Amino acid sequence: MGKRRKGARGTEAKIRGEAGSIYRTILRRRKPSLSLPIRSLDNVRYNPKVGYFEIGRKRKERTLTVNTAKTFAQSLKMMSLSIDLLRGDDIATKREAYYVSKNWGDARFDEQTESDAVMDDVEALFEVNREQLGFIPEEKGGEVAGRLTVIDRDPDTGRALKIDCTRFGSGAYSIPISVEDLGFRTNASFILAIETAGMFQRLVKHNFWKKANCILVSMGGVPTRACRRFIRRLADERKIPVYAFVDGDPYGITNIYRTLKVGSGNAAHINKFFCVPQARYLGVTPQDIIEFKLKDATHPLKEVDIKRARDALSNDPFIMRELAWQQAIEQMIEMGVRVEQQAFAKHDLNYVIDVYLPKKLRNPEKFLP
Amino acid sequence: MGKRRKGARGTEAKIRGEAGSIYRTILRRRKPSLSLPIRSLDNVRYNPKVGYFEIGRKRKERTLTVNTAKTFAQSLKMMSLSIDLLRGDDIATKREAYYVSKNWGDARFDEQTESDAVMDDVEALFEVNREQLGFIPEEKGGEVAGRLTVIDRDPDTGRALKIDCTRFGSGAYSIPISVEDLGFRTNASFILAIETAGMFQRLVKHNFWKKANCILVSMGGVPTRACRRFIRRLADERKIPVYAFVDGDPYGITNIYRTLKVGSGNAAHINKFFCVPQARYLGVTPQDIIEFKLKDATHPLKEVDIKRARDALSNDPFIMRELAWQQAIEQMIEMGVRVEQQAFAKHDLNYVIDVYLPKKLRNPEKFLP
Amino acid sequence: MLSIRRRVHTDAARREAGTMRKRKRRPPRAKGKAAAGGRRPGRVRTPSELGENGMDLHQEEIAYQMAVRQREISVSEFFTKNRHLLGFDNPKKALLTTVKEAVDNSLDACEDAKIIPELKIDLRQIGEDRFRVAVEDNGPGIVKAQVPKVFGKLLYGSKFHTLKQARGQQGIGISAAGMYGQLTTGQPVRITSRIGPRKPAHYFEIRIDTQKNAPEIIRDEETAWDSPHGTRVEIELEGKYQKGRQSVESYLEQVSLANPHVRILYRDPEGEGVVLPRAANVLPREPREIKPHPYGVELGVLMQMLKTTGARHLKSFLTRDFSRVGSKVAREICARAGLSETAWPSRIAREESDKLSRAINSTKIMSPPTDCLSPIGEELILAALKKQIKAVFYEATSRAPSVYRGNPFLIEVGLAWGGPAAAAGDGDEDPLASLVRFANRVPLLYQQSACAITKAVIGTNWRAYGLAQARGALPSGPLTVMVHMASVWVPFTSESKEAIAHYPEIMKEVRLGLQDVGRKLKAFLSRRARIADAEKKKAYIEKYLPHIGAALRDILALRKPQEARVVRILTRVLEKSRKMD
Amino acid sequence: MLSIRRRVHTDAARREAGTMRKRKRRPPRAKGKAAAGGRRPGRVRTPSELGENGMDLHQEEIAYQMAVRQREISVSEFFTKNRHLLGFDNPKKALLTTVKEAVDNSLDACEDAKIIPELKIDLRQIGEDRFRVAVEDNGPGIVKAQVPKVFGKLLYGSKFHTLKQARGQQGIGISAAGMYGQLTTGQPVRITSRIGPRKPAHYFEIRIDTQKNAPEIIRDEETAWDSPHGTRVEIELEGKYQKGRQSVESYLEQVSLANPHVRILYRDPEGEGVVLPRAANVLPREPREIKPHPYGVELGVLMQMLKTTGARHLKSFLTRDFSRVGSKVAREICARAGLSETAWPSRIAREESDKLSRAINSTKIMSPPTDCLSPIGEELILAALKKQIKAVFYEATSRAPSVYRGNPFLIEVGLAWGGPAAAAGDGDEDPLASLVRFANRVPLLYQQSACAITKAVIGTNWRAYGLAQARGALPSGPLTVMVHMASVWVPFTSESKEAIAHYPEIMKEVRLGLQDVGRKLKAFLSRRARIADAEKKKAYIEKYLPHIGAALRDILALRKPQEARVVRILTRVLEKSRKMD
Repeated sequence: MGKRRKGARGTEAKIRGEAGSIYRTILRRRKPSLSLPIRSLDNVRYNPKVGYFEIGRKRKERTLTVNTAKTFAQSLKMMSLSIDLLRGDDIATKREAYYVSKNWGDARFDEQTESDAVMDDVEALFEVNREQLGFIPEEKGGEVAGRLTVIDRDPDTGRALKIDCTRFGSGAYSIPISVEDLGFRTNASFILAIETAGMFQRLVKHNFWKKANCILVSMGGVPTRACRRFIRRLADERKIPVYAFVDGDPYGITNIYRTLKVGSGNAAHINKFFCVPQARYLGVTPQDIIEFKLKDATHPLKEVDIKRARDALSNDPFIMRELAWQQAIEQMIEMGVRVEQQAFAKHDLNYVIDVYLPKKLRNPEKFLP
Repeated sequence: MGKRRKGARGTEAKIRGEAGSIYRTILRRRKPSLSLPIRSLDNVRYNPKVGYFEIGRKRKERTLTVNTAKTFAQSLKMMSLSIDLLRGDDIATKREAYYVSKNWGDARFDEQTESDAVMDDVEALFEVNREQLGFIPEEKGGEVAGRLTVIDRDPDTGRALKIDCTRFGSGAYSIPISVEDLGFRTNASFILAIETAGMFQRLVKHNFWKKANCILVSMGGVPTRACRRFIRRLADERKIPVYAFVDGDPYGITNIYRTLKVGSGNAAHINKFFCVPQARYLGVTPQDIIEFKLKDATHPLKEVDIKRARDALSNDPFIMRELAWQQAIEQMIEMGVRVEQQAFAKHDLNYVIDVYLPKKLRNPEKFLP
Repeated sequence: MLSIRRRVHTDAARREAGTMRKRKRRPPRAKGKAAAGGRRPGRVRTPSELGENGMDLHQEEIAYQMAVRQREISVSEFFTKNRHLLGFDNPKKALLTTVKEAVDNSLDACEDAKIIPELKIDLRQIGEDRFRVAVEDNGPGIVKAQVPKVFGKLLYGSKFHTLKQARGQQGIGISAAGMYGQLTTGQPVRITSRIGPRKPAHYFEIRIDTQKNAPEIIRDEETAWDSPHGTRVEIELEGKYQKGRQSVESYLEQVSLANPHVRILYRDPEGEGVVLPRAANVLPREPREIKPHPYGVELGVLMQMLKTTGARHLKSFLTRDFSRVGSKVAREICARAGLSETAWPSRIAREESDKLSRAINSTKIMSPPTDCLSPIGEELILAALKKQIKAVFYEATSRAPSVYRGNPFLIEVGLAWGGPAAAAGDGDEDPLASLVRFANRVPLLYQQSACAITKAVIGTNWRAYGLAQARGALPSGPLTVMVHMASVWVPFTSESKEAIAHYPEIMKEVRLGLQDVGRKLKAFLSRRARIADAEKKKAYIEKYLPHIGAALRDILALRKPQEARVVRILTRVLEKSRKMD
Repeated sequence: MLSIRRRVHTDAARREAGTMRKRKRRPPRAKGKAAAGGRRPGRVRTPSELGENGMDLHQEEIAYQMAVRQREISVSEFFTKNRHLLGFDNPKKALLTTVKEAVDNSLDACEDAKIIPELKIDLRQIGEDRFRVAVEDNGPGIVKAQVPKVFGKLLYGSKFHTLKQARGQQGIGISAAGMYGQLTTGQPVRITSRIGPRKPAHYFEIRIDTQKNAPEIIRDEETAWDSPHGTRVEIELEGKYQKGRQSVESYLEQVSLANPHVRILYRDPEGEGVVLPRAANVLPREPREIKPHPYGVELGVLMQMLKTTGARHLKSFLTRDFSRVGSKVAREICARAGLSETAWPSRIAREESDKLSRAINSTKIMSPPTDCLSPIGEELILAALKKQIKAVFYEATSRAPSVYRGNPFLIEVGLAWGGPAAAAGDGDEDPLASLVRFANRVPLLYQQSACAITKAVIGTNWRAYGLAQARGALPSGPLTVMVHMASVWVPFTSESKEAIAHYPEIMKEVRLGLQDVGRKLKAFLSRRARIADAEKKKAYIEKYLPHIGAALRDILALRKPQEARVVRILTRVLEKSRKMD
């Protein structure tokens, strides 16, 4: 195996520190305990300064008792597994970690949901992301095309590999599960994060990135952790803006875009890694429906859409901070319709390339926050 | 735009032929009609000679009447849209085609399900696949890494682009939605089609393709049309075997593997394009549970698993032809457990690379058909 | 009351028993005390201890002691304790039942006397839970000597022993209402009755002696009354006034629906007056009495008839004592039974009634005569429905009479569809149809779900007639279904007459009636749908054919006149074809 | 039968009416014919045509004609037509009801005579739909002179006028069963009875004359019988034999559950014999008669009592004719009513009964005496439950007596939990609890959903006691709940005695009883859970602590002894802590 992952030693030390403290507590004949931040929505707040959801100060103590003995043992075993991964520069998916536990005898997990929960606990305990512990999610996600060269390394030799994303034709670069060690080279003007694979394919097919000098990223719905982390690292390192192009409906705004920008509520302990605070919302906005005459290509808001929109207005800490968003969402509720990225096909299949995007990109300062 | 797609002229001629026949029927003052193959399971049979599900001979006549006027008009408009796409060398996703119809006045579609059904009808009518008509699915799917160079062309210049899949590091090549025009260069010994992204990532991380001299394809569950077509074209053109590595459960066998190999029942009219008859089943087999001591990393079959298995035994035309599969499925039902690809992690995270795959690959002739 | 009667009667019984055997006073109670004091309670003798061991004398005494306590129970006492059987479960229901019984009586009396009825119903609240109900009719009045028994004796009436359609059947209703009033308020029933303008009106106050089930006349005097003839009955009772579906007003509206010849004046407890006018100025056909029909006469009843008949021969017994048995049928019955036509009925009662019964049931006999029934009639049902319900489609059917257990009966069904609810649009959330049930023109307000009519309505496949219907429910939509059962004997599931028992024959007739009107409703709805279809067809042609033309033009690069020709020809071809497909 | 009676009585009535006024024979029928022939049916006179216009003479005649037809209806006739009220709705139910009525009678008789009952029930099928039911007891027998009335007259009995707990109440049951048999098979009821070994046994065959509601003796003779005393009744009837939940056998099992002192020998129609042994060799406490309790005595009843009392003063009336009214309470009532203690009862009946009634209901009066009730008792309920149901937990409670409408009553609840169903595991698909209902020791088999007991069981929050329960349903799990209501008067919802009416007082007592056993069940289940917890704790410690040691060793690279020390210390620390957390 190649050279050790960056920061692996630091994580290892944290784990050893925690274990040592538990060991000393036991020797003092007291019950050891783990202090975990509470990962629920009421322990989350939106920090506009950093631009993402942060976890609050509430913590729960998991003290070792008869009832918690199993979970406590499992947490320690999970920490031990992480150390093994870090030392061996290996990775394990969540599912694999679950299977590794099958060798733990009575402390084995019966369901993956249990091992996932313990993994989340360990992640929160050390305030690192799962990938830093050597664990990777099951899901991949995100394709890239355009003015970008990704720099990876050969796992055997450790030699740098330059991956030129302008040279994939109709195909694309598939973002790996763990992106921590990737490097980037680009002179693109912006990153366009696109909701649907279909729209991505249209823009790729027509080499839109060439005309617009940009990087196209297909999110395929709510972006995965890897995809968010990829955009974040790219945008941070190369200092380029990120524009989101998603459906103009409550799901597109409050799930896809909001997760991209500020992270998700129930993973607040790791949002600082997995969000893109510099993202801005290109479209489709309710106002676009009027300006681009899309009225007859809209769909009425369903019960669930309206509920989602109202929830966001009254509960989402991000939306509640941003007046512009409140106005846009209220406008949508008032119009009673939602609009999709593909709706421009109504005018002409390439209207989106020929008219919509160029017109919008002339005034990025008007994008919603 | 570059040069026209292969076969575009042929498809265009087919459409014009059909429209001309309708036109002449009308001039004879008779009701025109479309003759469509019936796309349902009871009009499907497994043809062991070609190795995939074929559509039967049952057809329905869609004669123009007052009641069918709307659908009839929509079918013709869809054919007209296809001609436009072919002439303009453009593509449209199913969703985009739906939105294009918003310009058709009263003949517009109210739901995408309606436009999808009409699209399926047109596809079946001309016995071509949707991609040949210029329509592409919404979903992407399938990543590739390993000993393969894909040859695509620059959409603007038409110049060939060589994409070397050995050089993606931890990332991968993402298969485009339409693969009809790709070319391949490889001297790999086989293609390994993998069910989960997690397993794919492990094999990529450890450069398994280098040791085994193969091409790795991640299917991410039931393979999409593009993924199946990609594997098929690659295997056909380069004459290399395809091995499937999926979970050893009724879903992995009767849904993922069976769809890869012989296609799906309700899309029988296009299976000849979208299946990989040369695929063989590497594992995980019920017998592997015994041979690789996975018993304590299995899960009991659920009600729905058993039902799926029994259904396959008594209804699936493919399984009903293959004695070996019947025995394997019956063994699974008898053992009462299912096993996943990740189960090998129980022994060691890299047991699958170090032990399982090398051992299995020594005897490909023993793979299940 | 109870303890007194008990005491009195125990004394009487003791005297009676004394003639049989002497013994101590109240031995059971004394014994009970001893048992409670000393030994384990009740542990007296096990069976094994009994027998030939000298306790025999005592043994016999027990039977005698027990005999003393046996006595007759009057039917009024029985129903006082079981008032819920008569519809006096609670104050709400009691008020409505009282009105209902008085109204039934008045209508029966008027129709018997061939007078077109006019009723005045007056409800006054005279205390927190106390009401005075007054019902007055223009009927024939009641002969002075009969008044006390009619109102002061349970199981006294004219309808029970006749096979003839009537509202009242068993002579319980109005007396029971009076008894309930007396029980809850202590007040007697007050009756004013006059049998003709030349006779004086009589005023009575009557109580019921529940021990004897006999009237007790408190007051009996002539009085001035401005009606030339009729009866007014006033009952004071503990009650509760209720509005809505089971209110007195809604009850009277339903009475008016099933009795289009009745005019009703109603004053509610708040003093509001309501007039329900007539929809018809004719009396219903007078129902006639009939003899029992041989089918359904049970073996025990047949034996009783054979024993007490005046006929001397079997054949004449059959022809004279049954309806629909003529000479030919009687001969056939005798032959099938293997009995002589001249056999003595009383001998057959003893020895061969079983054979006779089987022969009767295997012989084909005409249905009973129908003039014992008085249907409302399709015409009047339609008139009444139109008067009371706003709808766009009305239909009614009056079925031919049928028989259950030897009792002739007849089913009528009315239906109204549409109206405000229908106009509101084809909402998926249509309310359930409303069902109005009648038995011998009397509305049934309670226990809808227990009723044979309801079961038949639910069991009918209304979807076949173009309506929505959930499994096990009434159909839904802007629909009112009215079902009337007329019979010489309506089989209620309880004496409070709220639901009809589930006889298969009745269910079948209701179902056939519903199917009858259902088919007509379907025809109506289909006609509506056809008209809508024709309009839709025209619209379809206008809407979609141009697109076919345009598509062909695009694909085949046609010229404008060619495209226009395609559309023109197609329009003509499709308009010619009659149907949608 | 009906036409004959009608004819006979019409003749008699005519004679009677003749003394009032002469007139034509059968005028109504003649008129009916004319109407059918000529004019529109029934269109005789509208109200406006009537009045002072010379038709008055005719008018009066109508009332007389109608009077002629009025006559008394016998209670047997009434119930013949309304047999469903008595539980003879259909052949299946009729068979069970017949057994039930005979068993009730036998048990009441034995207990009255302080004999521990032994019953033989014999069912024989003698035709396709025909059965012969024989029920024999070792009771005191019936005095010869009483036999015909007991079995051949409805509303004849010893229990109706007493306030005392008994199975039978109204003297209808066994006679009705005989009447049903006679009606469907023509066969008389056959009775054999002997009152002591020194007396001969008597054999009777009795029919009921339904017109008169009186017995008709067909046969009456001495006979040889090997029982020293007892009664055997045999009824032949149309019936249908059924297995399962509502079978005769299941009924008898439930009888045995609520009557642990009874031994039952049963022979089913297939000739199989079943013996249900005793669980106790003692008779239940003998219930005593009581006077009515002042609460719930309605105004009308109070007036009747005041009128017929033997007492000369109000105060003595109160103390003598009611239970639980002593001098002090009587004085308080008089004071509240503002009436003199020496007022004459009969005067008060006329003028001030209303005041008195209000005073009674606002005075605090002790609950009625309880020795009129005979509970099964907690001990015997437990014994019976253990005898019949395999379970792991049994509990029973016998509530203190309470009152509804002046009638004392008492609720007993038994509960059995566990057994085979529980052993099968904590399946989510536990069946519903089975509920066994009793009224005065008589099982209630039908109309479970209509019964107050069921409503109370459903309304109890069983989740609070550790059981699963869906909304509006019985709890689920391996549970049997038995509820017994003992009362001097059980308020059934119908005369067939299948469900208890929803009196709030009764519901409340049932609920309290259920809560009582429920709490004990909860304690039991909690104890079980605690024991399971302690075991779990020990297992947890053994299972999981070694893994903590191993993980710490791996992370911190501890040596074996260090690891062992960690586990040792942790084991001690956790074992010390009493609870799971």
